[in-house]
Amino acid sequence: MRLKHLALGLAVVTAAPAAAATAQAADGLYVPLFTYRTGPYAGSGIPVSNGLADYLNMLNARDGGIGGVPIIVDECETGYDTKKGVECYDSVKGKNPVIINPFSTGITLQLIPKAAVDKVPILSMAYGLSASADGNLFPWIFNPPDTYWDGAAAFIRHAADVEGGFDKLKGKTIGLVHLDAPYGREPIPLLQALAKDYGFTLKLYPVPGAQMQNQTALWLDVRRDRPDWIYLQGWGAMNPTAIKEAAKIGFPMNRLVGVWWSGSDDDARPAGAAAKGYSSLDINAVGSNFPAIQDIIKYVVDKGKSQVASKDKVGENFYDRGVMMAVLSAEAIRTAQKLTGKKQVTGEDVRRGLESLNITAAGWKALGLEGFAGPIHLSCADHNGHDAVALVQWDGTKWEKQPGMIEPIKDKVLPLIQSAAEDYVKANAGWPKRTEACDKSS
Amino acid sequence: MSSINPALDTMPKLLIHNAGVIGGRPAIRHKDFGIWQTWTWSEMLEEVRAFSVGLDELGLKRGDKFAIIGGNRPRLYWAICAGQALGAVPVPVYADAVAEEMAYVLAHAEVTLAVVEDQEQVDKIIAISDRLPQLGRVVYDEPRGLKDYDHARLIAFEDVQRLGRKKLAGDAGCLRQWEAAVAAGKGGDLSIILYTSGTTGRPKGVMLTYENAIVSARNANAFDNLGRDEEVIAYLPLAWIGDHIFSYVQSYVAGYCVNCPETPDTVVEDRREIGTTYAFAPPRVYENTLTLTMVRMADAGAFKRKLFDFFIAVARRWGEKILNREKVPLGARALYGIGNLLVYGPLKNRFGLSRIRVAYTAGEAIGPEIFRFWRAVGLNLKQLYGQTEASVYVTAQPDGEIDAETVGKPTPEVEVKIAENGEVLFRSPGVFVGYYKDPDKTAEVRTPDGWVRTGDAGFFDSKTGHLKIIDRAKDVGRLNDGTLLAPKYVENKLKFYPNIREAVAIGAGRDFVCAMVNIDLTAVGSWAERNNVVYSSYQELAGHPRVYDMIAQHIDEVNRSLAEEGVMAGAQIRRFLVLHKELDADDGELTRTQKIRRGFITERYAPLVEALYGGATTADISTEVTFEDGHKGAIAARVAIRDMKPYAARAAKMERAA
Amino acid sequence: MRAPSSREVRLGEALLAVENVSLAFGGVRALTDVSFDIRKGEIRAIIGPNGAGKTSMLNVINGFYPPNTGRITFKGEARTTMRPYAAALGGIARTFQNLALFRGMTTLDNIMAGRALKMHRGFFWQLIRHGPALREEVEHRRRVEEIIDFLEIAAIRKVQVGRLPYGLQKRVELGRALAMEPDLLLLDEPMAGMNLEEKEDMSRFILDVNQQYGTTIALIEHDMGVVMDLSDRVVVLDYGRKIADATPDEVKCDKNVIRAYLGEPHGISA
Amino acid sequence: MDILYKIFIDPFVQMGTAPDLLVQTLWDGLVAGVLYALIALGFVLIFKASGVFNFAQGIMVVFAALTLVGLHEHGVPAFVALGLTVLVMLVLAVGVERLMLRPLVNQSSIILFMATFGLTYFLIGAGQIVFGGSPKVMIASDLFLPSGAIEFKGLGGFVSLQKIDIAAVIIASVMVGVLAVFFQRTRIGRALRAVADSHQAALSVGISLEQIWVIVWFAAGVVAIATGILWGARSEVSFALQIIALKALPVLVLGGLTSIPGAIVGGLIIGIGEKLGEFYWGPLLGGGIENWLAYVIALGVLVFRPQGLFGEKIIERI
Amino acid sequence: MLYREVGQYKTSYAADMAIFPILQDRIGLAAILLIAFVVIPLVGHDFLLNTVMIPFLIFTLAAIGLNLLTGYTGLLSLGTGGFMGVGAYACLKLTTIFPHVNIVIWVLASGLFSAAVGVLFGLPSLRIKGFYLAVATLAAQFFLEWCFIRIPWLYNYSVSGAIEVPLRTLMGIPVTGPTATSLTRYLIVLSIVVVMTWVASNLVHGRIGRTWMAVRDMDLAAELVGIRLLRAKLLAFAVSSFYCGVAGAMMVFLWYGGAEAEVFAIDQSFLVLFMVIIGGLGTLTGSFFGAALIYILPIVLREIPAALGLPVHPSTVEQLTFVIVGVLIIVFLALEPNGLARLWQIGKQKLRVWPFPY
Repeated sequence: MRLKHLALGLAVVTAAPAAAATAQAADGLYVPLFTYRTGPYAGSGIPVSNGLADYLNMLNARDGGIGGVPIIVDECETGYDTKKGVECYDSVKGKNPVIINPFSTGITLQLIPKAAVDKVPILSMAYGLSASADGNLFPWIFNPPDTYWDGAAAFIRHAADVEGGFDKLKGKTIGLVHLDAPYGREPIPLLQALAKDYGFTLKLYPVPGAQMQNQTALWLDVRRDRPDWIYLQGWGAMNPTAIKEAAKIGFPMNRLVGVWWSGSDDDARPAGAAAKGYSSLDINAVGSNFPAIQDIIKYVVDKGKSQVASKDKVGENFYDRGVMMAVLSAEAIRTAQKLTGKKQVTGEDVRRGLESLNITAAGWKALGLEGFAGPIHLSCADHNGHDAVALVQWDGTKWEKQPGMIEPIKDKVLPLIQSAAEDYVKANAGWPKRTEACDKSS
Repeated sequence: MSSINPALDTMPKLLIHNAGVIGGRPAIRHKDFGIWQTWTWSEMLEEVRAFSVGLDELGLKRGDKFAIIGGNRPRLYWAICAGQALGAVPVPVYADAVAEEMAYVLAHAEVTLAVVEDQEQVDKIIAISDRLPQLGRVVYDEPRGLKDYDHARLIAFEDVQRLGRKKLAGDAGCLRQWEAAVAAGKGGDLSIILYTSGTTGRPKGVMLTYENAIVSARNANAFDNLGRDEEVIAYLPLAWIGDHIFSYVQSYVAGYCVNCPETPDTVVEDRREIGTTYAFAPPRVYENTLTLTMVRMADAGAFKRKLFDFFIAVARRWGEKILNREKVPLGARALYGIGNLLVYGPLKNRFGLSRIRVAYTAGEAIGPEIFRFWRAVGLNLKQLYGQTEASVYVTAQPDGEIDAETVGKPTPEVEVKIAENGEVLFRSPGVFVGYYKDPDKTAEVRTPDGWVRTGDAGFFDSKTGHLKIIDRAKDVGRLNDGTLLAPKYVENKLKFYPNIREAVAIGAGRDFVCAMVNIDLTAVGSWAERNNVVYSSYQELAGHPRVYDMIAQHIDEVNRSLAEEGVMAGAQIRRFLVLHKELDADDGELTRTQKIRRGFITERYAPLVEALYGGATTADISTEVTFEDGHKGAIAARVAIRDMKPYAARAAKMERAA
Repeated sequence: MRAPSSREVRLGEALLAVENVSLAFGGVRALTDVSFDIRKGEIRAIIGPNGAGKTSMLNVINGFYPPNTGRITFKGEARTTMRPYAAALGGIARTFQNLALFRGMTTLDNIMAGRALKMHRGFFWQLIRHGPALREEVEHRRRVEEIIDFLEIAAIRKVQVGRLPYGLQKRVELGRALAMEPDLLLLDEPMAGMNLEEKEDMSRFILDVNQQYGTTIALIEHDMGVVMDLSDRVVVLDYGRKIADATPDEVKCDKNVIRAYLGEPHGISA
Repeated sequence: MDILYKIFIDPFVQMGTAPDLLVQTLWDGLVAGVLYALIALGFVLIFKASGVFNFAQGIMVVFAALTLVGLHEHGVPAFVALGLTVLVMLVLAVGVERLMLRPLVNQSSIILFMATFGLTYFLIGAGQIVFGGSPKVMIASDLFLPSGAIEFKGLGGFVSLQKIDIAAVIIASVMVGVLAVFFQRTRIGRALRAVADSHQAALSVGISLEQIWVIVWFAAGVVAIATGILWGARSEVSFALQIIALKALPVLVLGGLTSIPGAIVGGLIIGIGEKLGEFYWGPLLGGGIENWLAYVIALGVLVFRPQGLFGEKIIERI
Repeated sequence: MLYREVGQYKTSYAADMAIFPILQDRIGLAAILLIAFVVIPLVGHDFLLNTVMIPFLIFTLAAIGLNLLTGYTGLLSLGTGGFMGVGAYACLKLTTIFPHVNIVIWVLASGLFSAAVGVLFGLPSLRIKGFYLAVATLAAQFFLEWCFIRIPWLYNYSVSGAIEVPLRTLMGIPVTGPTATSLTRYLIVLSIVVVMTWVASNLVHGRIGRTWMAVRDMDLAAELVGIRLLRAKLLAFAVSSFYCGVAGAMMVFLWYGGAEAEVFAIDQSFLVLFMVIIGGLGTLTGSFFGAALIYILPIVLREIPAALGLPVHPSTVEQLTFVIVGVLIIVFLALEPNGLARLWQIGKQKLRVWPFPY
């Protein structure tokens, strides 16, 4: 009896991925998307997931895919749970994915060692392991356009700009309110280094996952310490709570700056007018006023093929973030097709495509996304770009882009990345040496 | 006649022989303290010898009689052999015998020593000890609760063995002496006295010689190819000839292993654990097991029941043919194979019958339905006909010649003939020496030329050449109009219904036949539960109108079948009643082997019999009963009587031999 | 049907002495200045109307409650407090009025658990359950089987005790106590809720235990007939005070005792 | 010595030198405590009457809040939505009684505990299917809940009392009061208390066990609505809110599983204790200790009173 | 039906007390082991091995660990996740400090550390019982979780704050790290789980198991027969935590290949508790069933729409999975509160008494 059940279960488990595998054996670019619309972090996950999937579906509907080859969009729900992410990875890896968007730092960390073995390029756009920006040591991992360290550095530059120069930072107190998880603690080493260099005091305010919506005591600490600036590296429900609490203790909102993942519309909206002045770093433009996004509405949303709750959610900051992820994925594939001359590219091809990825301002315009983001240019050595970031500010109802772009402090960030990458490799004895050739174009 | 090797003509000699030849093989097992404690033949020899020498020390002498009282325990079997080694004669007594009965047997046999199981038996002996002047020491197996008893007379089994061992260890000549005592035993010596509880009168002590027992056992072993690999379970009373031959003599002759159950209640589980290969049981056991099967299946789910019914039908159609190695279509064979996997195999497994090579039923007629059922599911069930006076075997069914209604052919070295009055007579090497201290009775039963009257009426079936028993010879009577009546024949037909436990048919010297019926509490109780019949006691259930309806239906069917048999057509049952109490051996209504004592019953229930023939529709009765603890009481009841319609006799002519 | 030689009273020296023990729960006095002794080899009954403090007395003896005053001498060693574990170690076993069996375990395991104190094979042998650990198990299993045989519970050896009828559970509990091979066996109403036949069986077991193993027994029982039949000496408690201490026959005629029982629905019926 | 100073002296120095912060901490602790107590109250009601340790209380909070906001989003006026939410909780209570408690009647407490996990899973899945996973903004102003803060200057700084917090304290106190009156003074309440002692007793009051279960689950549902509104207004309405319910566990055991006053006192002790601990001692350990501090406080109390502060003493009868 | 018990008799207590006294059970066990060790490696692809079998086995081990504590000793613990974490971090530290020692040894040794931590947090169990104890163990859970995040030494100061599993080989074959094949890892996990299950069954069938069950069923009576409650309870905590620790170490080293502290969060504790209860308290087979149902069932459910080609969005599938699992839990509890193992036992009993219903 037991055997029978076991066999039945096995049959389903073994047959299911196999069936799916045969289904996509036909021509197509298999692009699995690890998205999440459930779980405690669904609030941040939903818009990004929607943008990501909708853009690729739009390409299929409008262009018949990329270079004429349809994209097989396969969403796998992770619930922001590492366990399920790994499960997703195992279930898709047999189907020759050309690129994987893990959409979770935790899952990315799991996949980093596996990517090289399974020959699947990982695109962790503006999240994941900062050190993986080093293409020599992490040939399969890409995290453009900025690492968290770039973000933190950009924030410091912004603070310095407002204060009137880096020398004015001396003696100031800068706080980091962060989720007490690897993601949240990511900027700490850089901020510590900068604190030493610029002479400001760094105060850390960790928010444990279970306390996301219960931050009162922490903000009392903030009130006692009276930091001059606060950098917010939060996620999900932590963000709106933090912004509300900041408002409660009367913290000046324009001194509160969030990383780009703390800039969801849903983060600021609950605080409403009280959040006015809160700003967030950004790597993409906000709004739906782009031809490509209008195409999404036309080809996908209006056709009812999207998961968005309503049309006005299209163009929200995080929706556009998802679109940007999709653009980078799609363009990497397109570049790979150009490089190899093949239509049906493989993961290895797309890895080369990513290393040769070059989206200029004109390139963005050609994509129907003029001014959507800064130019993206990756190389064998640099899988990130460390590009300038934008700043958006909440005006009480929506995000307003601030003029100008902020350059991260590259001379501080790059050496740190270098040494972190080396540490990683040292800690992981037997880390494979890069054997992948470098394309000329990159 | 038979020749017997003088070196192996007694059981003690066989024991010594076996210990030498197959000393390492298991001889006896006993489930005790949770596991199967095993003794090999050489270990058993040591135990028996120690006890035997101990008995010698206690003064047991050649020719002395000693009692064995208790259940199926290795030590009691050993005691039999130990005494026989000294030339003493064991007298096994039914363990459930009440003190009164026991007093008679022990006094009659003039036992000088008793080996008993436990405190219960010791208490009985103490209670009757004033009537047993010859009785000396009482050896007990189970010391439990006996600590404060007067040990001047009592002695523990292991203490006797200790005595023996001490003696054997201390005195080198003792062993030789003991062996000499064994060697002194002769095949013609008296080996045992078995008291049979006849249907009437006092028990009679049947004297058997070693030769009687050994030749019977040897022939029986040869008849069914029994060897040293058999496993049997000893669960029938020690004092019954069947158990004596089967669990003792045949084991010694063949060298097979005897297994003693943990308690009488766990026989089925114990049998399942052991996986007996050779079984011997009265029809009642097969009948109860089948009833249990049907009752349990009635509670099973619809699918299981359907499955069961289907495959049992298959088995009924093909099973016996397959068992008899007849030609069977391949499809049927395959279907039977599936059935064996799904139903017959598990069924036999549940009752521990999977490994049975040969199973016998004897003692009484078995219902053809029951008999065929077990054969159909692949159990090689056979019938035999035997008597204590014959050292069991008179006739038996050889493999492949099985018939539900006959008891087989004479076994090797047995001659059978039918007397003028229909009585069956036999002559064989197993024929007993005589009744102890009762030459008159002996002469009555055994003719000078060695024929023994069985007291049973029967005839040889002309088709098969098998013997068919119809009733006790003296019970075969006639109605007033001269119609032949074999009450047992009628009773057996009734008893084949699972709902009927016992039946008493009367009518000799009367105008017509009436029946008194005992319902089977298990079967009818289960039926009652399924049919929402509420009852609080046996008596209430027995008197329930719906139970009467059911029994009436059974009787109607019996009547129809009797009508078809021509000769018996006149014996159809006209009136019946359902007895308010179970017939019980403690009340003397049944024999210890659970046979009904018809005469006693008709006397005891005279008011009911009167009512049956007087035309009344109810009758009052008050009967005295004996409770388990021995005290007596009375049960009074009003019993209903029903009339039955007889069928017209069919012209079918039954062949009647002799 | 017992042998004519009736059980002789074999009174040895005192095994346990209770001296001036008092016990109170938050102002309610359960025992007041109670003294008596239990001699080696005897069956000692503790009787009294409901609420007389009988169970409290047993609880004091085996360490569940420390007495407020007074002391208890067991095997010549005086003490005022003791953990139940220490009592077990000292050789006191116990059964309970409302059963305290390990309901999820089989009869066998329950009785085996009674041998906890006698089994010593270490943790690492237990991990592999071979060699010494298994030998130890087997050895104790043999002892336990003797008890199972003694109490005639072979047929329920492998049945979970929670599924057994009450009478059998009581027997298993006795078995567990016997497995400890105690010097002193405390029985709290061993026959409560039993029918006549079960009571007779249990009485027989108690006598046999006392006789065969020489175990000293202290028992609380409501059924006076049983008490009179079984016990050598009787202590009578009433409202936590000792009102009599004598042989069964003497107690039966004691005025104080009769008075104490008058209010009770069940008088003395011996 | 430095570390000892930091542990034993410095925090108290701080309290003295910045009394405004102390008062603010105490106030915030009080508010948190009251809200914890409210969740704990939901647990206690159910535990007391049906012996069920209701792990689903947390998700019920989310579910209630989501229903309220979700209905409002579909254009239902705020107070009508509130009424409908109450109705939904009643339906939920009846459903739980019919479909979960009845089949599980007489099961051991751990089984019932597990069943409430099943309920939690069910509500998580069903809630997301119906309302989607996106966080929502609590319709505080539509329910006439105040926003903004009252600030008191003085004490060397200022103390800021959020109006929503004041409202929370008032509403929670009123609810606790109403529930207390309900259970002390009404027939149903007496029956409920009787149930805690013996089910037979409850029947003699003339209320069936099933009815009582529905009542307590419904009451817990109403408590969940209040908690959902108040906590939702403090941050947002999302599934992450159920994590808050874990906070009620130490409150619960600290107060004693069956005691309504226990839940209140426990809530206050945990609320104030953890805020003080986090604020004054947390930085010594790098912060974020609030999460386990509550449990350690509870554990500390339990070691001395295994039945909690107000729990009935566990008497071991033999 | 499949059982033919005739002729299976025991002549020694050792045989009678064997863990599988029935021949057919031994055959079944051998068949299962054969499938696990031979058939699955032959037919299994990465998804089956890595996503189904390895986690299933690891969760089974954790469930066995918790079952020893909750099912056998009756102490409800919600700290499983934390104890698993201790094992994982201990293993990381051990293999970092002594990189040349065989990793399998460290995986097992790391259990000792969680055992020690388990004993520490088990101390209150002498006084605290039932749900009170469960909540008390939550203190361990949250405190440990906090330690994993807050003590950088534990994760070797790695930048990500996560455990990064280094490459370790066994006889030249990579066992941990990215190059270890799922087959190698599966076989190691399987071997460890099989051996530890055997050990657990030895424990529970012997003196210690009886001691635990006695404490569970009635602790006062247990003390009366001479069982030292604190010692028994602490031993249960130690052994249970040992199992959880090894499971945790395996989870990170042989399954994930890297993990954040979040992996050992309270959810993990609940998940394992689920497995224990749905599987059946106080049975080892139950732990296997529980892990299978709670872990594998959602995977199967998630795969069903895709396998049938139903156009259901993955997030909806996930939500439906929650609903279905939730309902199934309640249904299972109502059907058989004693868990799947009980159903299995009933089924087995049915087969033994076949064709009879009893």
